Amino acid sequence: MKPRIELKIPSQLVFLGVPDAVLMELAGDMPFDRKQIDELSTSVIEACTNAMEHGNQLREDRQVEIHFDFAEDEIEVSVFDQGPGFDFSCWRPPQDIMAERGRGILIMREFTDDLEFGHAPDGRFRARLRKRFHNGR
Amino acid sequence: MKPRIELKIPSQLVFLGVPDAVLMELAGDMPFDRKQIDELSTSVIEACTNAMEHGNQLREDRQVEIHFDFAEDEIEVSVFDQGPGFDFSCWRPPQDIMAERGRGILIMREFTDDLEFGHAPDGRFRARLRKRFHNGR
Amino acid sequence: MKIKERKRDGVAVLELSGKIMGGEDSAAFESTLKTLIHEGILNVIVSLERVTWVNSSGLGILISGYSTMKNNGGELKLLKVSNRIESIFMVSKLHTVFESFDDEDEAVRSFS
Amino acid sequence: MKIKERKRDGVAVLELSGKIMGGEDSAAFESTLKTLIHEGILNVIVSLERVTWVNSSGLGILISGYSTMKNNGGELKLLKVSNRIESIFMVSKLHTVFESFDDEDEAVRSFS
Ligand SMILES: Nc1ncnc2c1ncn2[C@@H]1O[C@H](COP(=O)(O)OP(=O)(O)O)[C@@H](O)[C@H]1O
Ligand SMILES: Nc1ncnc2c1ncn2[C@@H]1O[C@H](COP(=O)(O)OP(=O)(O)O)[C@@H](O)[C@H]1O
Repeated sequence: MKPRIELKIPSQLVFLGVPDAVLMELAGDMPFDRKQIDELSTSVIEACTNAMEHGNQLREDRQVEIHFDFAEDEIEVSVFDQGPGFDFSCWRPPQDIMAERGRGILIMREFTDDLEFGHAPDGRFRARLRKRFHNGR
Repeated sequence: MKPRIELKIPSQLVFLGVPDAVLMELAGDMPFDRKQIDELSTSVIEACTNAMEHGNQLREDRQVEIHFDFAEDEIEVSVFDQGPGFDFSCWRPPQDIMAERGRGILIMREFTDDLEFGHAPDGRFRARLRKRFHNGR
Repeated sequence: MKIKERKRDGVAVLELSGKIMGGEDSAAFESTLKTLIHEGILNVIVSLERVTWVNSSGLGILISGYSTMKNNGGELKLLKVSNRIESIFMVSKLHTVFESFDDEDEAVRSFS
Repeated sequence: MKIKERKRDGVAVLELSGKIMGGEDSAAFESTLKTLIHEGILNVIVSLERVTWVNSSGLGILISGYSTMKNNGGELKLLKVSNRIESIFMVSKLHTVFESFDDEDEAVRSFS
């Protein structure tokens, strides 16, 4: 059985460090490359930021749920929010290099091997990030 | 509304570092005394160790669930397992200083302000640890 | 995010620490820069040495600060960007915008 | 838990790192001590400098090691016990059992 860790945090930016701390703690015991863990964790923070802001509208009665699924050479992270979601097929990379927002999805796309958005069976909106790891750090 | 963080980890000792990492991350942003956070986290690790070993019998299909409830000057942590539990009123402090086991509950009792064991409404066994914090670090 | 301010040879060194993640951080950073401009200090070094991580909203704060300084005839440069943060600058192509240094003396000299 | 072994003046210094939490750690530690005894090394210093935390099962490992050395006419002493771990020794009264040092030279000298 593949180990899974589940985490629920309130929709407040101050809690964005928690999923990062979880990944960093686990990475310390796993043979994953540091740079790759950084990239995954940065992507997870982006997904959680969006889930809090765009999905849950920073409402404090709404939680963001995060699943970490560990396999031999891969980590899959799912981030759930209670908002309406958005259509990823319409997403385009940002054009204005000096724009203050609009880089979250770009970062997730560049830093993961597989990025999917969609609705989970229970109706929540889900971002799913997968990253494969080569051994050695 | 008081913020709550929920965490579920598999019943494998390698994951005992996760609740510690969560508390340490949050403590960094809160005005809590370092020594007190250490004591709480040590107690939470004991509760999770017991939940994994005595409660879930280290079975990998059973998870340990941990709730962190934050208030102004207090953190309450609940640890749930799927075992039969035990009767805390029959607990006695260990006598043999050189015994290799039997110090978990002693540590929890000394390091928290309030320690309770019992069954949650859903039938799971719950350890509940509360610690009050004086300001300043 | 916390901000600690020092001055060296007419250059302000802002040492950021913690997480740069938008929200309240944004106003705090902007008001620090405004105060410096008001004092006539237009050259700013932002040290990221003690920053754990930056998210894309945090990048926005740095970009906004960069623009604020430029628009007032000044400059904002970065110091001690970690590997983790550097790679975020790379994918968002912001390394072509920000000048960055590993050595503080060099960063200070670059203004003269 | 990881174990790194060094020898100094006939004393073995075992540098533990990570978390000491029972399970597999127990056998690894015990077999390291058995090998030392086999080599005739009876004085052991266990450095906890790089240990993040110890739980009560981890205490059991240290106690078992202490007993193993004693039973073979040797000694096990501790080095660089952090505040966090020290307080666990205090509540379980194990500070009355283990001799502990902050300075390695001093710990080594204490055997002679
Ligand atoms: N979880 C989500 N729920 C709803 N909309 C989202 C979500 N995540 C992303 N979006 C949409 O995608 C857009 C682009 O996101 P992103 O690239 O992270 O930039 P930013 O968050 O700075 O706008 C957002 O502005 C939002 O409209
Ligand atoms: N979650 C639990 N479920 C069932 N029994 C428990 C649980 N936690 C503690 N116990 C019982 O209490 C005893 C004492 O626990 P503790 O003081 O932590 O020492 P140890 O775990 O080393 O035996 C355990 O041996 C076990 O019988």
